[in-house]
Amino acid sequence: MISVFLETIIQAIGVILVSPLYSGILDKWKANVASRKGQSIFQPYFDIFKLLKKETTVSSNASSIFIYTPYVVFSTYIVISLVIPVVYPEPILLTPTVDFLGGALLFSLAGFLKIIEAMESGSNFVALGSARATSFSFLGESTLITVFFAVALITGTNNPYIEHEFAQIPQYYLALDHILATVAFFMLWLFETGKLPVESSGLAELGMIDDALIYEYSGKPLALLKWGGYMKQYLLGSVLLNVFLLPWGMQLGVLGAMEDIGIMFIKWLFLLFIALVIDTSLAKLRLFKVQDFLAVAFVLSITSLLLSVIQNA
Amino acid sequence: MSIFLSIFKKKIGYALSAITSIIFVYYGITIGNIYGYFFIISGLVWLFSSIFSIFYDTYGKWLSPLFITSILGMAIALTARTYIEFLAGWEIMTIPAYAIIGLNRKLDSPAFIFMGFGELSTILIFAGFIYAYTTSNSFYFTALDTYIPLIVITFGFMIKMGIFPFLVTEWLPIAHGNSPANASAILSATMTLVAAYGIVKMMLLSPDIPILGYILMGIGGFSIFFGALYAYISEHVKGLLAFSTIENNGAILSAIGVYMTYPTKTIAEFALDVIVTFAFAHSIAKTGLFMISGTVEGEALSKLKIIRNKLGEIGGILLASSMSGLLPNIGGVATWSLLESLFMEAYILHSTLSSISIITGSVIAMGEGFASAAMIKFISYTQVFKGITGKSAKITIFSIIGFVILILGSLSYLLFRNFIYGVPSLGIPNGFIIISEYSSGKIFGDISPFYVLILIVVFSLLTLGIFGKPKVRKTNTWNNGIKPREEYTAFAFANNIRLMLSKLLRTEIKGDSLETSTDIFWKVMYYIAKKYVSFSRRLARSYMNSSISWYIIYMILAFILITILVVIL
Amino acid sequence: MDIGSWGEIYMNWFLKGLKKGIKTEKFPKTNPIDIAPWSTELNGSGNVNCPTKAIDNGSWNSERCIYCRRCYPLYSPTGNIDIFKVNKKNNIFRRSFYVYPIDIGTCGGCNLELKLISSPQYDMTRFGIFFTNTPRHADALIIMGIMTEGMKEPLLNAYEAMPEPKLIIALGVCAISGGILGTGSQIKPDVIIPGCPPNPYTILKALIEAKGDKE
Amino acid sequence: MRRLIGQLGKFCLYSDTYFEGTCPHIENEEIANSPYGAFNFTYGPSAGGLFESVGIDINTFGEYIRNIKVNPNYKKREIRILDKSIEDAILYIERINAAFSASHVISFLSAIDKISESDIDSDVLNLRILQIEMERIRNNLFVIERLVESAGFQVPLYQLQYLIENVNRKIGKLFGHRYFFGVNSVRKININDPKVDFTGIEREFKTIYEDIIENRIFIDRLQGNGIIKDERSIGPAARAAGFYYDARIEDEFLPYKDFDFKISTYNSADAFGRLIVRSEEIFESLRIISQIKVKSKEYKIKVNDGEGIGRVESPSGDSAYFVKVNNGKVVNIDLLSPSSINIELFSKSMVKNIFTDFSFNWESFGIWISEVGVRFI
Repeated sequence: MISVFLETIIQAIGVILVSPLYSGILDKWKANVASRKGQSIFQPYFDIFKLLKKETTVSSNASSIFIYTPYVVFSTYIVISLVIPVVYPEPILLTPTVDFLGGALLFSLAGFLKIIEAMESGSNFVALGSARATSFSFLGESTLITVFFAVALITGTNNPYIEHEFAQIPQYYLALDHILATVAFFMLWLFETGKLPVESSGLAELGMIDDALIYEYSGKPLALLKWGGYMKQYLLGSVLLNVFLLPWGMQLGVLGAMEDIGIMFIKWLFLLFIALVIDTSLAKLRLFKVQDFLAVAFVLSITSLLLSVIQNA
Repeated sequence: MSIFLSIFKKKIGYALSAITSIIFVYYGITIGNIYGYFFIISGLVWLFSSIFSIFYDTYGKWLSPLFITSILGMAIALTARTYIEFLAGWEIMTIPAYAIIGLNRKLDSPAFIFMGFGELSTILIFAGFIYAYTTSNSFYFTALDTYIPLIVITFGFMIKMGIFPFLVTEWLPIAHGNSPANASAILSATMTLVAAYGIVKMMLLSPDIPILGYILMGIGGFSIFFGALYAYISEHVKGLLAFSTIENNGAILSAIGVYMTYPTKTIAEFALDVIVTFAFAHSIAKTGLFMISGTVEGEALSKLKIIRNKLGEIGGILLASSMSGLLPNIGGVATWSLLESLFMEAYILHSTLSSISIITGSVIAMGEGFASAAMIKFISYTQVFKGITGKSAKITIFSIIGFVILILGSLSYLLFRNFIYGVPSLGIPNGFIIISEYSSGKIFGDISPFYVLILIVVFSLLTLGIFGKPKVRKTNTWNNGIKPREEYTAFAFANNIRLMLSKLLRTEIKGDSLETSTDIFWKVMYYIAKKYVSFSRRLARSYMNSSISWYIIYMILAFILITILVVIL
Repeated sequence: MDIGSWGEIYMNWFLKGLKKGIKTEKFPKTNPIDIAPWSTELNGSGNVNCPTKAIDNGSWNSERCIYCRRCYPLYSPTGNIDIFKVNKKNNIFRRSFYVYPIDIGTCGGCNLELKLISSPQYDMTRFGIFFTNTPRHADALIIMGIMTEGMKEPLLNAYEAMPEPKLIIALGVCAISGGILGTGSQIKPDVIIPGCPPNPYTILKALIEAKGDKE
Repeated sequence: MRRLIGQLGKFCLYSDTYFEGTCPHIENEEIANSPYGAFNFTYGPSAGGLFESVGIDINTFGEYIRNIKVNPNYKKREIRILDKSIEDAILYIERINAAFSASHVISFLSAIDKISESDIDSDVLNLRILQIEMERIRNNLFVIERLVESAGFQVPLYQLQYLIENVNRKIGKLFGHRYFFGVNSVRKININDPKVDFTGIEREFKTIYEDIIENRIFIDRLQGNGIIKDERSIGPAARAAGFYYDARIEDEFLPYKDFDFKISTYNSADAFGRLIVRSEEIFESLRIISQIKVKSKEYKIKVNDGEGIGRVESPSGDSAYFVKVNNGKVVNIDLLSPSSINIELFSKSMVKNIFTDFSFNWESFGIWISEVGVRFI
């Protein structure tokens, strides 16, 4: 009981504290490839700490919903961090709160809240970005759901931890349906975390999608939203790694849990490297091409679903 | 008798109907079987909408008696023991509805469209009952040994629910769009509910018929997709909600489909609970949303006059999030359980048949995406995004419903009586988890709405405790240094989809307007038939640089083919 | 846009980037490399007729000088870039400093020079300095150009929209004194960076000091 | 072949002459009514995506641009230049737009030269050409950098910034100032360090250029974006549409004919075409520069009274000055800036595109608000 408690703490804290680091590393690498020395890999932390010290200016249109929803969004990501194998490979406390599909719905919840709260600022630029985010959600959310079911249909359970074990079996890992699902999920990850070729955070307002949702925020709420964003990237990325891409090598026990943070770090360097190559090699797609990009991911995931039932029929 | 009273004094009439509704709810609780749930749901809806009407009704003396008569009719239909009682109630429910829509006439068509389809459905239902009578020689609802009546009646009810292929985009939105908000609420929330109730009742009395199940499943799936899509691009404050009703009815229908296919006893039972959960989620949240549409001034989303306040926003957000199928609201539980049941079926069949439920599930997943989008649009442009702050009793009522929806999420355990579970070792005691299993003991997935709610609350408070409140200063919205001349319109908010899905929606940009075709569905079907031969080649060529509609058409096609395949075999 | 051809075409920017290597200079540890003389400190003696009164009885006032070279050869550039003044610094921003530039009537020169501090040679990001596109995220407001009628309201709005604590930086003589063209900004700056336009080296060093780095 | 350039004060300026009176306006179908759902999206004046302060009003259904209005007057500056001596006037002209400073000063000076008795030999004129061409290189690089930045195209973005900074340093080394401030006067052209070589630039830019136009996603953002084929257009916009318009071959005052270079044109008339033309021009300008011997030289201008017009090909098209001098002082001055014409072309070409195309099209014209929002008093 005590050990499971500790493992829970390690996983939750691990997610919250480590997640910004990976964005920092990716930015640093990107800067280096762009022949710059680049910022510190701890820059995300510096930004967050500074923002926590700053005042919050709020548009006169907004109410306290605008100010406090970021806290809810942040905590939603904490909940998710308890239910999917993002650090520790065995179920931990409260893991049964939701299954994989439930997790997907929680991601949608966070996204929904982010958009609604941002809309309260009454800014046209926010509306512009929200409109884009919502227009793509029908492909984004559905792909997330179908991808999660892709593994569920093979393992016969929607329990992410069992799926994680299952993925380690070679003949399953190399099966076509699993590969398709993996590709689909990777494309989705690029979209959900605002990476090229879908999005890149520049200064041009008319190109914003996710950046628009934090456009009106400042101070603590902004810090929480940014941090939440890092957690989202970490959570989705870790699922991608542990259930699809590199399910191996996770350790058990309290000490194991500690090691797992390190093991995850190594896995992440691998994922970040792929992201680096893509982010430094591609340009941003035209807005309406983004849906084609997502549609490909969606069709891939459905194909994987169909394959998984038909080939094992 | 409240009817007659209401003719003279409408407020009293509404008050009485509210009281009777409470009694009806109590009655439903005492029954305690699946039908009981339907009583509770409709009772609650009537209760809320009656109370709302007290503050809302400004439509002269006729609205309230008609409103109450319609409720009476539904009550009769729901409690009917014989076909005749049912039909009587059905008509008593329907006829005042024509009148209401007629009274509030902006165009002549809505009332007649509504009547026309109403009658068509009645005829089908009537025919079904006649056949049932000839086989069982009893006017009472009794077990049947043929499924013909079920099929006929199902389609009869489906018309009432506005389900594809009965002109997915035509009558329900227009009809409801042009009736007063309180009437729209009972029409949209309970009248369609009665229809669902009818199907369920006949289904339980009839022998299994998997083929019909698969067909309903698919039809439901596409109703969800197109209902949600058209809801998103709809500009009519009530029309949007009506479309979303189609979407929800589609969900209920595909749950019914899952039950009819009867993959395993466990899944079937689970599906039955899904139906009820969805009915709850839809009817009550939809009532609240229609009330919101009753609090705003005007009908075109882009040109509304709005009074907003914090309470209203919170209530609205809760309602909207439930309608978008998000936890911890009951809507989330409903969506979760529907998808689980579909994919459990896919897993258990593990054959080409599975592809039906897989495609349906995927289409539903997309539909849910549109549903969120539609709801974000609706709530943004009726409460959150603009408007002047102020107080209003009407706002208070729907925000209460919002909280009801939230609570219902954590009460949804009661709806899944046979699927309650717990993992004490991981900190969740027995009774706090809803599981989905495909045969007893074989757990597929699980969810704990109560824990989701509590955890989010607790962690939010923790976060607040750790990071503390922000130091706030009010300023103008930052709009590049000046005041924007105009606000971002609701029309523009959904315009990406009009442009992205231009093939599917037939978007035409004219000099002084941008139009989308409303009865696209037939066009699309025709389009598919024409294009199918050269389809695969086209798909390959237009893989990355063509419009999205190809992928949707692809899924529709795949689905239809498989359905036909199954029906033939 | 067929996926097949992505590989060979798109890897190469990544590889090019690696091949190019890191071009960032050691500044401010090392001295500036070939810097345009007429954006640095002037030194000399004697009275000249200076169109902006930057040279008044023998002393050179950086806050007015537009480097017109009328005073040459009596006065000539020394190559010293430290001509900025930091009246107020805030070390909350030591590791994270987001600046929002606002143009209230420039000739475009200050805009260009400011942008160039993000170029690989200078790379402001290694000091945690970034540009942002909304005052809500900004720690400093960089004001450039002479005060024009149309930009008064936007300037005040931007100032209002910024959360405390915040710094106001005047970039270029126009914003400081109005230079030769007009009058300076209506908001009192905490940091002034003279020059017409200021050299990227000067700008970068001034920002580093403004955010409270210990040199 | 005569072409209309634009309104210069009270004159309508043509490639080879000018008449008193107003030019025919560039027709741009006005959409007055705002149908249901459409609204005016206000962008600017102060935005991260806009390099200078400019107000942009987009009438839209959402994403789809029905009509667009550019308001350059937020940062409108009043230049107190009248009744100043030529020597002082130059200080103001330099600061109308730093990016095109050389073009402005030199077109102003050539107007002065036309009404003066001056002994200006070809070396001086060549040095003026040198300035304009360096300016062209720097500015075209900058335009391309902005395009690449809009596409979030990290590596080439910073490699271009690196290149721009290098060019700036070379200019600064040669003339003592990175934007040619205080370089030109009525007596001499100030040279700081005559031996600066521009070899290297060409090789470095070539590798970047060849690879960005290989990138399918990137060129997809530019092709078909902002198509404008209008014989009223000028500069790269005109040449990208296949028009052979260039003040360097039309205006005889600067001896471009002594140099071997070609006017680069393209026929797609879209943002991509403008990218190609500007890139090719960089190579041509480098060729011109390589043919120039830098040697500082004094010269003498005796300013007479009278009026004259000077015109040069600035990086974004014709830039012309009308100057009236009375006993050594500027009594009347008018400016025809390339950006004022490009803004009209831009507004026309932006219609029927979507929001995310905006920055690509806007940057491809190389518009500078500072040279439009000026009033001489």
